[in-house]
Amino acid sequence: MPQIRVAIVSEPLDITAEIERVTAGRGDIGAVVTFTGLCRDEDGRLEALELEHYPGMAETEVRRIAEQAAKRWEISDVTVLHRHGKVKPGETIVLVVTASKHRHAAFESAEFIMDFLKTHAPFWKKEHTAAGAVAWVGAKASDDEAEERWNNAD
Amino acid sequence: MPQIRVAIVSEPLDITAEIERVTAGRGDIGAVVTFTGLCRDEDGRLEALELEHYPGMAETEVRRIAEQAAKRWEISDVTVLHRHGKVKPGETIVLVVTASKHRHAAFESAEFIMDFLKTHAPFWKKEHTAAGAVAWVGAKASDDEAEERWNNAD
Amino acid sequence: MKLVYFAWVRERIGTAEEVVEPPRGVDTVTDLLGWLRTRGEAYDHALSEPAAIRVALDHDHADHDTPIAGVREVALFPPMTGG
Amino acid sequence: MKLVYFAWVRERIGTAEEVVEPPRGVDTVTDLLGWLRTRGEAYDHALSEPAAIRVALDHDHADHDTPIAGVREVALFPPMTGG
Repeated sequence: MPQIRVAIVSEPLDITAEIERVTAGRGDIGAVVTFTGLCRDEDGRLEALELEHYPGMAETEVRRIAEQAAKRWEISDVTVLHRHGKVKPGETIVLVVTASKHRHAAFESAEFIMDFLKTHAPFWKKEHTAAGAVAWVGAKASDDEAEERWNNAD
Repeated sequence: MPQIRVAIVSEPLDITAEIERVTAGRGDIGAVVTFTGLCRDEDGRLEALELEHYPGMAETEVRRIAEQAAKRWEISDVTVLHRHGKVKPGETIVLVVTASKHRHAAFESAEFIMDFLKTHAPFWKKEHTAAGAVAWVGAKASDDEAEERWNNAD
Repeated sequence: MKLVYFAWVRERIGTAEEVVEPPRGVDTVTDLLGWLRTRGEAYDHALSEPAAIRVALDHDHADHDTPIAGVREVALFPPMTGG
Repeated sequence: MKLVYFAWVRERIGTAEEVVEPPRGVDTVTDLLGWLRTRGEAYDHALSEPAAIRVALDHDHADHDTPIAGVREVALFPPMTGG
């Protein structure tokens, strides 16, 4: 059974600690893939992102996505951490870590998790610009297409 | 122009330092993917891997692969570090870090680099088992197929 | 039945959550959205493009034609932008 | 012309590198492999399955039908297993 760790947190994420937690003392892991999603400054315009989430559902839904990945690929460990609240440019919004004997399982499961997080995890981003403007970020059609790929593949 | 960092080293790799080097003080990176290839213990049988390399060619070839990835995807930074010499179970053999505005570019370029490293980088693994046996690791047909994908795609 | 709203749906309606008793005949999510729009201008504005509204029933994503009988918590929100 | 050998090709031939002057008529990698096999049992054993031997000419991967005229360093090795 794969280890699954999911958390929705308001503090900055520690990628090193997460990788160490996954690999420490294990001799059966050949491949670890990490994905770090960072807050961009949009050419200096952005002051912060505010991440609203659905507290009752966010963790459940993220765990469901991680479990789907664990069923579909031979992975021994999967970690998904997602920030909520205010995030500054350069800070991490989401961290996915997958570990497997085989590199393709680690790569594909991490990409699958990210594609489904974008379209299924109940989070909404609001931009606060340096000029004081505030606006909700719109969903991207490209994210729906990215998710759709996994429904057609194998 | 993307930043490219390539090194063939005999010391353990520091993944944290590499990620920090890529992201520190940058507001234009939205996605960082890391791949860590670890030495497995093969159910406790393995004592160490010995990595032979072709000193004149290894760095050139790894750089060439990184440059191909940088041409094919919109990535702002790519790092490829590869160990040589003796590696113990649990230690890192190879580390790939790609950074981009977009997650799919970061994922695909990292996977491309790993697939080409496996088939093109002049390194050879020798297993030293706990029982004292020594044997060269054979190349896998699945690695050739993994590389072949990229020649057919887009 | 508890209703919870997020992001601009919440802002336009002007509340984060409320408890409602939809009348008879409000069987599906589509029915619920239609009924809510009759409750005032803020609701009508927030839900004026039903296709843009995503729904979760008791923390599970659901289509608009799903029945709502027995559901305790209905969440209405725009397409998600996490990750 | 410098020849360098790696992994089990090196072990079977018994040396890591050497300088050779192939005779006339040795034009391609295939010719070179054939000529090397005539130089003794160790070479013949190491190169007995030419299809299993990979080649780099001056640090560039090359096919067996590539001409070797003007090449300074020829590397012979088994399929790579790095990464």
